[in-house]
Amino acid sequence: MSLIGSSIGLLLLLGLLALIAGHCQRATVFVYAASAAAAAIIAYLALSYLIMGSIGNEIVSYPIGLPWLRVQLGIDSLSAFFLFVVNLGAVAASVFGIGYDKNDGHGSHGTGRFLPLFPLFLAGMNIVLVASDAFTFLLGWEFMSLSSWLLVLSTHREEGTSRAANIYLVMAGFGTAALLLAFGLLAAGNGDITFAAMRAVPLSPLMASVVFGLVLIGAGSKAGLVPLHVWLPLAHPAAPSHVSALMSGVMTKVAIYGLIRIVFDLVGQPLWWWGMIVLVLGGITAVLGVLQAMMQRDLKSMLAYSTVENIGIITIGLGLTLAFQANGMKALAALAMTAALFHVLNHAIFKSLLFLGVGCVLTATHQRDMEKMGGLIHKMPITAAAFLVGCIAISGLPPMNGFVSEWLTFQAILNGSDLVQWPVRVAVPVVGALLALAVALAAGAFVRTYGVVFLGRARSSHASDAVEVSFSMKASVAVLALLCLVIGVLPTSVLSLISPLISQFVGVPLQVGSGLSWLTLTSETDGGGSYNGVVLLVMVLAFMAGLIYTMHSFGNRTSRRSIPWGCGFTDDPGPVSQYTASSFAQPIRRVFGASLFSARDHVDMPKPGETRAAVFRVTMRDPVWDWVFTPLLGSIGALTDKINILQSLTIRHYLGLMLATLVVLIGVVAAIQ
Amino acid sequence: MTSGISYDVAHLLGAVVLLISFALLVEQRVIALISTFAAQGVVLSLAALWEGWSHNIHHLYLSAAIIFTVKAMIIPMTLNFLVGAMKVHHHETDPGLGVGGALAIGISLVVLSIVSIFPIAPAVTVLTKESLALAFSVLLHGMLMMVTRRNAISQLIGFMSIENGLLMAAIGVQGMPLAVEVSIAFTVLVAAFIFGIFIFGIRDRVETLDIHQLDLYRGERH
Amino acid sequence: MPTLSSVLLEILQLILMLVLAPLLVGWVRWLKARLLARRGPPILQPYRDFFRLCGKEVVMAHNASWLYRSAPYLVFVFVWTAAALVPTFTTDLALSPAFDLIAVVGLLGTARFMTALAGMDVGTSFGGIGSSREMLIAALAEPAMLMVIFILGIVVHSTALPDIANAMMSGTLGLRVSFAMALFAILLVAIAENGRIPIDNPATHLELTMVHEAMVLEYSGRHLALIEAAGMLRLTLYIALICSIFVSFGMATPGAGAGAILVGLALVPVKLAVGGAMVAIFETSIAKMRVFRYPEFLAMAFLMGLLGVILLYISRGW
Amino acid sequence: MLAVPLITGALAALIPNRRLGSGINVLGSMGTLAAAAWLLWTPPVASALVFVDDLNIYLVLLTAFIGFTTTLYSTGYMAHEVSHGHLTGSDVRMFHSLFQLFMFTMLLGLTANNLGLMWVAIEAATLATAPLVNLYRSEAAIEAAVKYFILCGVGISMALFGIILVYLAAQPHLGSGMITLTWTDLYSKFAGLGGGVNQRILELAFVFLLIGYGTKTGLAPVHAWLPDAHTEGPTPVSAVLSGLLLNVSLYAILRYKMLLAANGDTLVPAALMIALGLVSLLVAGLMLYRRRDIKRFYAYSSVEHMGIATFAFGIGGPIANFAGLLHMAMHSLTKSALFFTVGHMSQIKGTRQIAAIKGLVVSNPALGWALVLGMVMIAGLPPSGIFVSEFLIVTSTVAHSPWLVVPLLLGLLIALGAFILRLQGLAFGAPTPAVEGKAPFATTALAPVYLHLGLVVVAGLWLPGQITAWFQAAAKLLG
Repeated sequence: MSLIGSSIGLLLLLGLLALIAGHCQRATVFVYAASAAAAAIIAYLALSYLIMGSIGNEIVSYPIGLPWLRVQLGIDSLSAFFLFVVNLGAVAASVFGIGYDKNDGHGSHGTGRFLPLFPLFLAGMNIVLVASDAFTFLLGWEFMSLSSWLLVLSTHREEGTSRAANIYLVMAGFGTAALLLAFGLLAAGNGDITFAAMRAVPLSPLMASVVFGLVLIGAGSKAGLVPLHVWLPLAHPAAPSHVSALMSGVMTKVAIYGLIRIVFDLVGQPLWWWGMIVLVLGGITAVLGVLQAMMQRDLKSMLAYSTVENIGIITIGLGLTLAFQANGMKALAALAMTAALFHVLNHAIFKSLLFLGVGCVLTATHQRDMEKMGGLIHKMPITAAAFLVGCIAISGLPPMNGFVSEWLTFQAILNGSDLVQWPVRVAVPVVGALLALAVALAAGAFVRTYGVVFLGRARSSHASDAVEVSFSMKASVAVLALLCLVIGVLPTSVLSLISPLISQFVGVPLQVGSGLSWLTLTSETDGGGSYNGVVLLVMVLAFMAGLIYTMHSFGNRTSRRSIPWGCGFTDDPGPVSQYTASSFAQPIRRVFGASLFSARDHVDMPKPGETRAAVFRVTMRDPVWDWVFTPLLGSIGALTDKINILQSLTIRHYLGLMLATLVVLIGVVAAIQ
Repeated sequence: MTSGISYDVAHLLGAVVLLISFALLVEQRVIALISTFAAQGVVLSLAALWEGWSHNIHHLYLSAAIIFTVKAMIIPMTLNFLVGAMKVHHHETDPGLGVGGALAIGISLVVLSIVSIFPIAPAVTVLTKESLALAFSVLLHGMLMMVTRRNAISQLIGFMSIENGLLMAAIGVQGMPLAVEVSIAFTVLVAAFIFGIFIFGIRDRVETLDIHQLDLYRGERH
Repeated sequence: MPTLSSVLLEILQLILMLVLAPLLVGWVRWLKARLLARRGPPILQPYRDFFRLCGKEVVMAHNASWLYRSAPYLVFVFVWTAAALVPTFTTDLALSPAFDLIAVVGLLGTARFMTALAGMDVGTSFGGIGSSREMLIAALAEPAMLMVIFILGIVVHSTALPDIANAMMSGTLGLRVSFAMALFAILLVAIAENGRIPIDNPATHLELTMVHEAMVLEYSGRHLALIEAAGMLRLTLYIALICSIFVSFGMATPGAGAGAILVGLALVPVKLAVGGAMVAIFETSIAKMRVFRYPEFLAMAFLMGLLGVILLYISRGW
Repeated sequence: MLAVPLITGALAALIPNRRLGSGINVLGSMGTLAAAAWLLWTPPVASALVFVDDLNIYLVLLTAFIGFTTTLYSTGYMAHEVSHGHLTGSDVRMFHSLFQLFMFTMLLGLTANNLGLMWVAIEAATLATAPLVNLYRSEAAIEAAVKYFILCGVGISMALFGIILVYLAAQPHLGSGMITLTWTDLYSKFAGLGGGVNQRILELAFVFLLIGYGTKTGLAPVHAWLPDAHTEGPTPVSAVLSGLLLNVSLYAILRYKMLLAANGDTLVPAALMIALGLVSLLVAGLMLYRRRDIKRFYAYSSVEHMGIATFAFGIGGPIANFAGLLHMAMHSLTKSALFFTVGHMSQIKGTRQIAAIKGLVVSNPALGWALVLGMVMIAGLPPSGIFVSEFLIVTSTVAHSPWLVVPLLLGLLIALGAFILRLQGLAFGAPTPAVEGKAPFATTALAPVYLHLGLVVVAGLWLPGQITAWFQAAAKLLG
């Protein structure tokens, strides 16, 4: 544990170093490399904790923090699991950062000044995970928000970044405020803000529910739960890509950690309707997130919305866990929580992979607009292959890892009919349907993304002039892609990492099937559902080999190239005739977007004879903005205008105000007396 | 019976100070305001004198002297000088609230001060309570005057009327140390001094004594 | 560990599916033609087409990438693997314990994903249209499919296909309204997933009505052969799946003798033929839908499924 | 300690040479700081007039320290203003002498044992700074100075009335004379009597004292002088007004709160302080959004933070009081640093309009990042001492009365929003053209900034034992 503490300290020191020597190219490389090393050490230690159950002293104390409460860092299986997830992403992002071209399509210079914040951001996230009191937790939490906010601002010269960063930090502050209040209520019994003391305080159901609501707001806003997700699709894309990868892949997981830590660990026995709320929110989040993702033109926004979707999936798992646990169904709670945590790990891996892949694309093309890309599979084969793996994984398709966690989530949902309370029982199939819809739409969204960006023909010179990126960038995406496959094929290996944690929080470990064949993932001991990645991989590889051999031995092996069918055009109609991202999304937009997002297509077609170009435009409105945030901001604005009158009164008015205050206060005091 | 007489006289003087403060509230002509203020100073110094004599507190004589010199003589003279120097017209008025409004609000302030002061202190003598209530009323009237008047000189008089209220309270409470009066006198002197500077400053820049004109320069009005 | 007999039966299943699939499609085509008062192609025509295509040269767009070339193989393999998991004549298949119904849906999903990507690889407008519509249909069908699985999950408490088939065969479950709803839902899903009328017309090559055909428009030679074979396998798979759940009688259970297996084997073509006939009759009696009526079609499937779930809840007491 | 600024002030008034004057100014402040530090090693001696205890010792040190850094800063600032013809040599002379006079009144106000003396010192502070606010003699500056003088003058009269009431309450027990206005005697007597003093008079007195000193503290709705005075005065003056004057008047309120607490249980001071604190926080938070002038923006932020500190003291208890004291110190350091950056910034860019300044981190990195750091600190984000104090305030408020947390957090969030909005506008984006590329006195301008902010960061992570001890003892005294 002290080694983890030292590694975090090293990250902080690196921040200082980078602050001093941020301009120097060598220093940049060194800082990223050292960050990767520090993160790797922490990840290794966390892993060994999960495997061995101990890494020496579990708690270390430092002479900083509040005078009467020195900072204590501690580790348990929950921390360890999330430490592993977070630092896995951190290593990948750091390695990627070594080679990441400064000119990454953001057109910004002076990113070197923002470099110090990278290790600080990593440190902030790690502090949250090992904090064992509310102060340290919130310190790390805010530090994480703050440093990532500045990292977002590293692209401050771009249009929209400023607004994104502003909304981000204010929402983060809002979330922190909710968490602060929650911790305050948890500690209210004796004012002791250590987690150990909070665990010991029994809460009334009402108080526990208030704390639960606050945590849902606090952690949910950080994770990107609808309707508190609005900052996420703005802020995540605005940062440099490896930071986006961290924010989307990893920082949202820290928020999930906060949710689990407080609701499952500190609050105590949940009530069934908490599960219901979380479940329904998760379902809505998943579907809204993926629908928005489907309609984005900006690559990174698309990925950010997809993060919202995946957070929804994780939340569904957590909601089911709460519901099962409230009913004392421990085995099912274990299943649902395993699903959620498995997806935490998976999403961290494939979302990092995808964002880093987009970083490669940005480096190569300097573009974020999908409509300007195409055909990159020819220019950047390794990135394209890794990105394809990521797309399959995030679409929840076998044999990649995304399928495994979604499979587990579905298994948990299918068992939801055993719940006692009828509102949850009805909610479960509906949420299940939402999840199914979300997963299928995600596949559509990633077909669209991959198809438009990597396949087809280049839609602009940016894309046609692209070249493959540097080694460290390729290496990090390739390793992550490999991880996606390995976890998808050997899911049971990950279960052993999760099971100590499940035992700690649910009381029983996940019962991996024993009577069934080797490495099969099962939902229950006595059968239920099953999935075996190894068998699948072996079969697919064997069949592929056989098939290719057969086809090539007995069929015609020749092939030639030609121009494709142009619908009657004899000349090549060119890349503009390709389906675009917008046209791909059009059916979904018509079916779902018209009602949910007021999506409208506007076509301005010139009359025959006119020489101007036709204009096609899509307008969309986010209902969350329309119903929640715009009115809120509007009312604050109106209030501000009203109160602003106070600024420019005359001296006599101010004196009158003083007189009135005096009179009122005297009246109040008289009333009190 | 001395206590009875002493009470009556103190009572009377206090009431007169309050009455004059009413007069200050309703008086509209600037020149007349200065004279009224001087009268208040005179009555106040008399009150201090009486208090000192009846309770045999010697430093109150000194207080009375200071009050008389400063409030009844130096300041009114200075103000008259200012008025002359700045060629303020003798009929220049500063209507404030108007008689009805000033009286209505003034009386309600008196009620407020009595309501707030009287119940608090069963232990304190009636006279102390009463003089405190009167002093508080004078103080509130001073504030009211500052709120309603626009002319720099009437504002200044309102300000000093507040100081008078304070003096009255200090006199009314037994044994308030001399330091207080001296400090008040000191403050008032400096106040007048600074005000004078500002008034000239304002006049140099703004060509008026109307405080209202200054409001044009208050920050960020739009 | 799987027994030897189950391994052998599994191999038999793989071959059976491969052999029966073109036959089923040929039967459906022939029957449809007959219903339209045409003579129609011979039933064995799909086999001939397959071998003919295998012998042809492949013509690819200049722009086609490795993904385009490998997609047909991958699609075929994934569909075939999925087909190997659906019990047809026996529930004692070696691979069945390794994959449940959700995994089967997942495997088909991967195949669809690759097809859709391949459609976008050549860089024409048709591929895009096809991919886009295909993914829309899949997204709409998925919730309905989940409802079916949910109903089965409640009743059988398992998503493993042999478990479901065994439970259905045991007769202890009785007849339930919910099953009818589930059957209806899965039929609509199957129609949508296989690109049959009224969602898609497998026989059309008219640009604006194509879905699946648009994606694979550029394929030729052995690639096209594999893609078409995969399509046939998928249709067979779905009919077999429906049969294994709802008309599961006659299947051999683990430990059953050779006689039971033979009975099961004999019943498979009969079941498929009846299913195919129903497809043909249905398709000739209905017109293709506009794209934007798909949601209504599949929403109906979903609502049926949900209604089934709720009825099931009611019948079991809240 | 008290003599040093007085002598320096006199010297500065006499010496015509500007350079020498500023040198003397710096030296004098350094001397004051040294004398204040010396206090640490000498045991506090209480006399009838002055005394030192755990509560004021840290404020004395803080005052002397910020006074010193401000004089350091003002050397460059004033040189710049003179060289650009904004000010004349005699203005600077007046500045130096009045500045030292102001320091004297501040230190006197902090250490005064006699309530009357404390009052006089605080009143004198107004008198010393009003001409400083008017140093530029623009119409707006005159308006600001007049407003400052009138509002604070009236306010302070209220305080005097309060003092008279306190005397009235104490007089039956301590008798007449100076002793009845000596704080230490009052306190021990009140504590000794244990509720014997008429609490209702004291409560009424507290209303007057709160409004009186609250005016100087800048509590809404009697804060009106503050934004204008901070805006129109020269930046060093804004820095000390915000960093010191507000603290000293809040300190005065605390002294009376202690008296009331010593006398027995009463709800009034707590309720009033909580109410005014919240009103200040919310009003100032909302005010921040419509500000166009950067100094006025910070001025409202001072109102907000004074509101928070007042609120904390209203909540009371060892933790909230501790947090309040910490908050005062942290706010002083941060806010004065921010005023330094702003002065520097407006000299470089030639404007104070928020909308006209952009991209400082690009055009002037050292300044821009100082601004970012300072704004982030003042917004209460870690690793800042203000984060610590706000954390403690919120948690202790939850324990005290959870419903009060809602408006508190709301206010903090509103202010945070405004800060981030403005900070991003100022520090980021494409830089706007500067009047001059690089100010010649960047070192003297930015060294104090980084010094202050460094202290705030350190305090956010680690508080020295001595300071903790002071805070805890003072928090205990505050009840």
